[in-house]
Amino acid sequence: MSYTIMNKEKHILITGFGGQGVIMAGDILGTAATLYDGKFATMTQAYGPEARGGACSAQIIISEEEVLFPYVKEPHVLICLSQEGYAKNIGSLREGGMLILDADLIQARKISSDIIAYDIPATRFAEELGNKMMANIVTLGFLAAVYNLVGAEALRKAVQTSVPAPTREMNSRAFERGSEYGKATLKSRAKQGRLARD
Amino acid sequence: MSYTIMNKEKHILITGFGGQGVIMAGDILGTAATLYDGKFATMTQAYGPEARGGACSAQIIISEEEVLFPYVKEPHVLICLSQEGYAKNIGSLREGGMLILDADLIQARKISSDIIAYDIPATRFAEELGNKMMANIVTLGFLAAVYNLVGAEALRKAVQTSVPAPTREMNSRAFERGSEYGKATLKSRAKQGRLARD
Amino acid sequence: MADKAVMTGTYFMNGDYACCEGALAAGCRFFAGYPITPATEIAERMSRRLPELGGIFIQMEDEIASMSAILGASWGGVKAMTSTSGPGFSLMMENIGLGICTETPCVICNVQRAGPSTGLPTLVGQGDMMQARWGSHGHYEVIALAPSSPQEMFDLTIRAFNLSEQYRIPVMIMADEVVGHMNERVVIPRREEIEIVGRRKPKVSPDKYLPYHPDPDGVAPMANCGDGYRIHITGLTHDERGYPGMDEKTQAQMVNRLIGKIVNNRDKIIRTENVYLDDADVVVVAYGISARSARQAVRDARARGIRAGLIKLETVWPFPEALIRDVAGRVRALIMPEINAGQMVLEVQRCAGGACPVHLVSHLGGSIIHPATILRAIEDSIKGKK
Amino acid sequence: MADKAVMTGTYFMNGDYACCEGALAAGCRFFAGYPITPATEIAERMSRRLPELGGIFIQMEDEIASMSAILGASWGGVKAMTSTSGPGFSLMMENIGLGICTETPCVICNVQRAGPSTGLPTLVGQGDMMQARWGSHGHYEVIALAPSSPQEMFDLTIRAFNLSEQYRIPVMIMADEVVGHMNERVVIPRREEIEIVGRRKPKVSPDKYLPYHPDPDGVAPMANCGDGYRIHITGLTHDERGYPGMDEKTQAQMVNRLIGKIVNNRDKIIRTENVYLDDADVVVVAYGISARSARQAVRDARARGIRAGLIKLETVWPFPEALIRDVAGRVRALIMPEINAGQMVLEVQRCAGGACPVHLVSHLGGSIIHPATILRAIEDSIKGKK
Amino acid sequence: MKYWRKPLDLESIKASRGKVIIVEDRCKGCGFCIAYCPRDVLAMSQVFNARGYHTPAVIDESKCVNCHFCEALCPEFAIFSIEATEAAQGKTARSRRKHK
Amino acid sequence: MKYWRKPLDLESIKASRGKVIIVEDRCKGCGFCIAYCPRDVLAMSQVFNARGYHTPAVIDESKCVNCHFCEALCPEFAIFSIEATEAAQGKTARSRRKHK
Amino acid sequence: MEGLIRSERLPHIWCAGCGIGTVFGSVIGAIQKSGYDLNKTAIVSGIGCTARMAGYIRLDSFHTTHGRALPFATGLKLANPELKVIVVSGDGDLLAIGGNHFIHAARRNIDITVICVNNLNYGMTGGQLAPSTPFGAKTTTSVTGCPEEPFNFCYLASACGAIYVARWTSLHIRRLTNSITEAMQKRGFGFVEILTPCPTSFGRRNKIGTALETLKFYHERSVIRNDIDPKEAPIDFGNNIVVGKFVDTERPTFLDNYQLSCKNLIGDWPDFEGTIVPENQAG
Amino acid sequence: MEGLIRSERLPHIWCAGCGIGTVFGSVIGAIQKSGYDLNKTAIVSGIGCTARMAGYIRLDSFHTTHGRALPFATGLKLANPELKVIVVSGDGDLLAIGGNHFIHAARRNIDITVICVNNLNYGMTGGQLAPSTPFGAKTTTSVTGCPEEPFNFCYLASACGAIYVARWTSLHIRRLTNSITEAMQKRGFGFVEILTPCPTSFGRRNKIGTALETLKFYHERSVIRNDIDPKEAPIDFGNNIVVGKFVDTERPTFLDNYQLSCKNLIGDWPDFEGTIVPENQAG
Ligand SMILES: Cc1ncc(C[n+]2csc(CCOP(=O)(O)OP(=O)(O)O)c2C)c(N)n1
Ligand SMILES: Cc1ncc(C[n+]2csc(CCOP(=O)(O)OP(=O)(O)O)c2C)c(N)n1
Ligand code: SF4
Ligand code: SF4
Ligand code: SF4
Ligand code: SF4
Ligand code: SF4
Ligand code: SF4
Ligand SMILES: [Mg+2]
Ligand SMILES: [Mg+2]
Repeated sequence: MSYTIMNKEKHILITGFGGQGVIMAGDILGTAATLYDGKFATMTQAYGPEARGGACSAQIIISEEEVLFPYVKEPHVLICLSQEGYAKNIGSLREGGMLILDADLIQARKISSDIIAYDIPATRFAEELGNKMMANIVTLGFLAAVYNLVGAEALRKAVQTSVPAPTREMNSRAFERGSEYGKATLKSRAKQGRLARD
Repeated sequence: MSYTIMNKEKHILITGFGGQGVIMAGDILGTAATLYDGKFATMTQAYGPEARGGACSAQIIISEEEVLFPYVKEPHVLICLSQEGYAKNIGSLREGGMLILDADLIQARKISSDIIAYDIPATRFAEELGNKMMANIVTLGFLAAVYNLVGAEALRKAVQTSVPAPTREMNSRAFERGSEYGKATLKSRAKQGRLARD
Repeated sequence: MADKAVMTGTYFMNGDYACCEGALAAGCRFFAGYPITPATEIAERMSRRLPELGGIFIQMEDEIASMSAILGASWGGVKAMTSTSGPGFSLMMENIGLGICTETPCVICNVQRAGPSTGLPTLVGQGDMMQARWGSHGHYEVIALAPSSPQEMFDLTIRAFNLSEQYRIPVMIMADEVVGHMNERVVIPRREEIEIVGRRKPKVSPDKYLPYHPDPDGVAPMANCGDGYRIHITGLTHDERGYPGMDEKTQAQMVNRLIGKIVNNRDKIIRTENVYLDDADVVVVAYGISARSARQAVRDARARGIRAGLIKLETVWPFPEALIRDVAGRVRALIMPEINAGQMVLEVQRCAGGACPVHLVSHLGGSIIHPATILRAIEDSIKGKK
Repeated sequence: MADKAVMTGTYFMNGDYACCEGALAAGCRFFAGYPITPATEIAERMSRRLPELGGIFIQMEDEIASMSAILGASWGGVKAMTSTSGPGFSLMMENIGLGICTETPCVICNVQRAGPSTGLPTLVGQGDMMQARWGSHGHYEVIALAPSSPQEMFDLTIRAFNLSEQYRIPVMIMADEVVGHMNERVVIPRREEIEIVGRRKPKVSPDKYLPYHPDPDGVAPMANCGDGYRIHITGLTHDERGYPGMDEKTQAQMVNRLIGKIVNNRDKIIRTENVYLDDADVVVVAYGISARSARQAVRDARARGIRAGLIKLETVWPFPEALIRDVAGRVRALIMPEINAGQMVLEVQRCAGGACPVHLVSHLGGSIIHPATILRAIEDSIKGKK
Repeated sequence: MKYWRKPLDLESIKASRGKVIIVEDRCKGCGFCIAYCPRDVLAMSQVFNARGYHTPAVIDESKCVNCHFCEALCPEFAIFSIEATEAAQGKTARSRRKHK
Repeated sequence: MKYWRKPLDLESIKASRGKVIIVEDRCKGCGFCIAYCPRDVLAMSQVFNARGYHTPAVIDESKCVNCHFCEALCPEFAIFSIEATEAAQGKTARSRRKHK
Repeated sequence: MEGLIRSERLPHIWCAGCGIGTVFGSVIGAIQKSGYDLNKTAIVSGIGCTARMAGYIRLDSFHTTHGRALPFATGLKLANPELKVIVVSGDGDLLAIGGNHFIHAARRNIDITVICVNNLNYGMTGGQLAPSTPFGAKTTTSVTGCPEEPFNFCYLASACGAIYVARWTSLHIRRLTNSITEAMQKRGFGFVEILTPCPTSFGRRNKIGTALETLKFYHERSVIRNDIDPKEAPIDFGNNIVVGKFVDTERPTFLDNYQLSCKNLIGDWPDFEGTIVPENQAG
Repeated sequence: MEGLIRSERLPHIWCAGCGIGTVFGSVIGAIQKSGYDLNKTAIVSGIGCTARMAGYIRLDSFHTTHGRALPFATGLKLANPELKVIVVSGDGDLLAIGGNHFIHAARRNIDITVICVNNLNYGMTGGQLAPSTPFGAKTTTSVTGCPEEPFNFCYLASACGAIYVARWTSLHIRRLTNSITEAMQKRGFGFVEILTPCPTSFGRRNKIGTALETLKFYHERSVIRNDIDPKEAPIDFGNNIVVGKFVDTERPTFLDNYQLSCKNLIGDWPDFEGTIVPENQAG
């Protein structure tokens, strides 16, 4: 299709299984952009009949202008929390796009060199912090560190207002853990140049 | 309405209460015409929400040709078994038409002289013969005697095939009772000329 | 009677009863229904007739259950029918959709009364014509027929069963109170004279069978439950195996086929009676009980020297688009009488595409349209009054 | 929040939730419903929000009961709503008819998924558009609105309540899965900025009150149950007193008024957004989620030098006949994208009356139409390819 | 035969004197009042009313104890009993329409 | 804690020796098999399968009495037990996919 | 009484000898006796001969769709709890097409008084079998005898949680009026069933005969058994027609509990402190 | 067992720890055990997580509309009485939207085996309250606790005339399989209810917790009480979860009686010869 994405739009696709908080991550991103960063955003979701464990995805578009067509076909950023989501969507990532994946859950193929690929053991970190379900927040923290999509502060706020009150503290730790790992990764990347996984 | 009834059609309207066998009378007339007299006939019914005792009517059209519009608006023959049916329909009877009513049930107004009016105590006769519900059959017997609409034999046959087997005998008597009364009426009319009731 | 199923002979019979006899002659051996005026007589007669033929009559707890039950019975391998009127028809809509989606042959006779809601339960209406087309959610095609006499109640019920087996679809008979309750001559032919379409059974073995793999005409052979094919049937979007496929591709394939099997066979499904079309200046398009008044009006118009014609729709859905388009280009006006505020006339207008004016003769329910009213519309349209 | 009913502020909220907030801001204090994807979130949020406002939430045993319950609640004097998707919408049809016939204000939000039957429960469709118009038996008119964003879910829900009170009719919000599940900016204004239409109460004493005697605009003032007016309300054909009248005259009066109060107030009910119509060569007519793709396509076309325009239907029923007729006479083509096999496009065709070609851009369900597909149709129509 | 006519609610019958009023045009001749009157006050007449039903007639009003049972049982609101006063005692039941 | 692990259908357990087969990719890590094995044959492993679930591992197959209870309870058809033959005894459970 | 009747609508549609008229009188009597504000008393019905009662009573009255009186009434009552809501329904209306609403409204204990005229068939449509039709009885859809066992409505009501359950025939006119009054005066789902003759649609197809004969038959076979488990009180025409007040109890209504839940006062579930049987028998 | 599974469709959609998978295994086991011709055995379901079972079993199987499994199955069975028909249904499917069909099918004694997975909520739509949700339990439509009392399904089934009624938890796996087999082997309306964990939609909102914790809880509180009146066997989580086989009886099926009626052999109604109580108490 010869159709081009509006100039000022950033397209993000987060994929995983139902229950991993994929939709929530999308929601938080959109909230951060809309409420705390003065941008326009849409978030649409795709899921199947399964309540848990089925493939699902959140598609987020962040823009300086009103977003009309809300689907993400060729994301700028692809975040994968499942093998299936990875396999199905890696081909759609646009040239020069960014891939973030949980390497404990995904065996990646050789990744083309014009892609910026990051890997973060988000689920493991989350499990260590007390709840596997916070892998999404870890990932957002990581994203905030490695990609300037919405301000880190906006994201932090959005996390705090989106998660249930009693879990704010825990989620905040998860976010920072991801963020730190992101910063560390950036540093080591700066030394090594781009990563091409095998 | 400037519409005229098809030349070869005879329109009959039977009115009464639900439960008096009005529809059945219409059915028998139509059966006689269709099956035993080689004519075309339609019978439509009108009734209200009441299972019993509500106004109801049977509209029969008998013709040499296919009948298209099945409603009877201006009958050639009006048979009334209830006051309400009489009051509502007497005005529609066409000039020169025939009125048959059960005078035990109906108080008739002055009847215009261009109408042939008959009165038969059908319900009383039927009651005497064992069942008030046979007033319809008595009336049909009467009709057969006073008006050459369908052959009396065809009507007799239709009565026999239409009533429940165990009641055939009884209904046959009712029919003949009506028929005799009709013949007798005709005879006395022949003497007296037309009847104008007061 | 020698043949208990086909009551060969001539009768003075009402339309509801004639519908039953048509169904039985067509091979219907299962009826599930719920009483409702003016369709009750169908259920009542079926309750007496089916036991004589070894068939099943069951009065269900409501119309939803009735509709579900005939779908089940059809998969059980038996030709099945239900009957109802407006309120019950509304309740059946969800499961009519299931029948369409799972391609289950069956017949629904809707004896229309005047609505909306409870309306005039004992009086005539033709207000459910668009509901027949659009009453269930989602997009699909339907087949609906409209009888205008007890004889047609007999004939079209047979045709309904045949079409339903031929195209694997619930077929609707859009009758009305007058046709249902009117007594008239009904001739039931001999069994040999009646064309019956049987179920198209699979010709392959169970391991090769794909329940929704169509023959060239778009219709798939159907294995009954108990035939050993171990089918899976679902109202979810499904592929040729009958398995759910939760994606737009499977959806497109399924819906395209459901629509295509009707649209592509339109010419075989649509039947109209065309009277005096050759030289007509004005054509009345009519269906059901209103077609009788229309025919009378056309005769009367001809008698008055007006070149009127008639298209009587026997099949109301799919709609005879091409015919109407063609005729619209040749006449001065099209006229449609309906006992509603204008339903099928919208289709006539659409298909006419502005080629000629289209006039509605409307009655809102309670009685049928007088031929004189239609005649007046014919006259007016010629005078260009309207 | 100071004002618990009107949650003034800016949110990143999905359409289902925005619909709830619209309802509450409009004064809805009763919700009866039954869960179904993708409308479940409406019921869920209502179950949390209504108790905060002293309102009632009840999950009924099915959609039929839900629809009946909101009718009862409305007569109880409370603004009431239900929500559902296709299968439940089908089940509601009989009692939507009762609501129309008894002129009961209430709101039904149908978040459309792809059908027919169970179809694709979690994926988008626009296949119930004609069902909204024709899904119940008998003839009547409806009001239906189609939101294309969470913000419109909020705004149009308020409008739906207002129209339902204004015209005493169940109003349908024809949303869809994408609009319902999509998160986007939603701005909830201050209470004073929201226009609310209240119930028109009788001004006469009970002995003079005729429940169905209309004001000049065709709508009758409505006494609630318990107000002392001792009303009788029935789905039977009824006269101005509300009493059954089993004859064609009462039927004509009632149905004419039911239809007339909508048709005669059409101009007040219908809202469309008309973009670039002045100089347009080709106009896209679109509604709901498809209108977003349409708007994008029109922008893209303009960018390529094509004089494209857009009619975005906010009100889908009654249909803007006059506007379409007018525009059809001025353009080279009309184009309609729909996530169905062509429903509203039939109305566009009918109203265009042959004045220009009308092209359908169809998707059968499961995802929304890409702007590029519409753009191509625009280009083709200008090239006269189609 | 007498047995089943024993009224079901005998206990509530007060021993006063009653006067019976029959609204003939409402009556559908079901005979409930006649059969269940504890005092055999009523009997079926031979007249038809306007709707073709035979209606009950008071055969011995002096026996009426104004128990209202006929009234409560009548499905048509066509029969009432009232306390008989000296004055009312003489009059015949109201509301009877003449038929031949 | 031990108490509630008592299997509900102890009576049907035959005292034979079993071999446990786990179809890892089907497993969703509910832990039923582990908790309700009457012989503590199984324990939760730390590996994730392709769908992100931890799966059970056989910790002491010699204790397995081939009672099939794990098999009957598994909602995923992911675990089976078979009669252990001399030959089979030595092998490890089949169907385990390698993950890092 | 006449003041509560829309007498401009008389004669009513019910047949000669139909028991509905008698029950209607009883309902009106009970409403008067109950002492509720008549402007706050509402009648809701579905469709059927019985359902037509709503059209003859001078109260706020709603004649809805077949089977749906209860959910409509539920909405009405919950929207305006000040109202006293009475549902009048035929056996088919209430328990054939409407059966699901019946069991759920009873379970929820919606504060509604339900009066069911059980005439053993569908009167309005001319006498088809109903879920009350006795095994073997003849109807227009069971000409050789009904092949289904009927429900015992009172048992069903009580199994679903009705707080007041009684059965009478239309001959038990004063007891019936008392029962309806009692049911109205309680808070919660009350159910009163009345066996009535339907001479037109049912009686004439069965040996039970005319209305008068039917009443006689009911009279002969009725036995009053108050307070027995309605399970033990089937309508056994071959033996006894057990009538009486079977259930008269209390429990919170839906609205009571809803209001608790609004205030977050429902309490915890599950209650881990509950008593369990000493010896664990599960095994 | 694997032969009866459409393994090309695995993995199934059920969540980790969901009890439906366990029950599915049990159903398959029972079908095998029952010895019926597999080509003449059919499964019918409505819509819901439980209803998806129909899609995984290699038999003639029908996944119909929400709530309508029973009427569909009724048509199927009556059209071809050779078939053994099993209905698998969730608590909402069977007894919320489908409640009316349930009570009527039981009353008619349609020869169908009904298996109800009771997971105390609507699993498929994400955990709303159901007619089985315990009073006070939290669901997405009762966040502060369910204000409705649940049905006792077994009591309802038995009150409506089911000839076989049993309840187990998904932990009673062998007893459950036996019960399903027994129910299948009987003629008439058999009902087996299974309490299962729904960790995703129900468990995580309530203290009952994960699937494993739920099973533990069920295990602790289950008591087996065969043959007691199911009225006395509510699921009382605060005390005992009574399980067992409650009803096992016989009566003619709808089809038996229908066939009698076809031959006009139903007999007369009413039976004027019946015994009436010596002393007429009606008065
Ligand atoms: C949806 C629907 N189905 C069927 C009908 C037809 N109908 C009207 S009343 C009735 C049954 C009446 O029986 P019952 O409820 O027992 O009341 P009765 O007339 O015996 O008092 C039926 C089937 C209808 N109005 N609506
Ligand atoms: C007519 C209709 N209404 C609602 C739905 C949505 N729906 C699908 S499954 C379901 C409930 C499932 O609950 P249950 O029957 O208990 O099955 P479970 O998923 O818990 O096994 C609902 C409400 C539907 N598919 N159709
Ligand atoms: S009031 Fe009526 S029932 Fe009582 S004694 Fe007088 S006439 Fe008889
Ligand atoms: S009870 Fe009423 S209707 Fe019956 S006979 Fe007596 S007065 Fe007439
Ligand atoms: S078969 Fe399974 S449950 Fe039984 S002992 Fe072996 S591992 Fe444990
Ligand atoms: S029971 Fe099955 S799914 Fe659960 S942990 Fe064991 S093998 Fe895995
Ligand atoms: S049909 Fe039966 S229930 Fe209806 S009014 Fe007549 S007697 Fe009464
Ligand atoms: S949502 Fe509940 S019932 Fe459905 S599959 Fe998941 S655990 Fe099972
Ligand atoms: Mg009844
Ligand atoms: Mg459930």
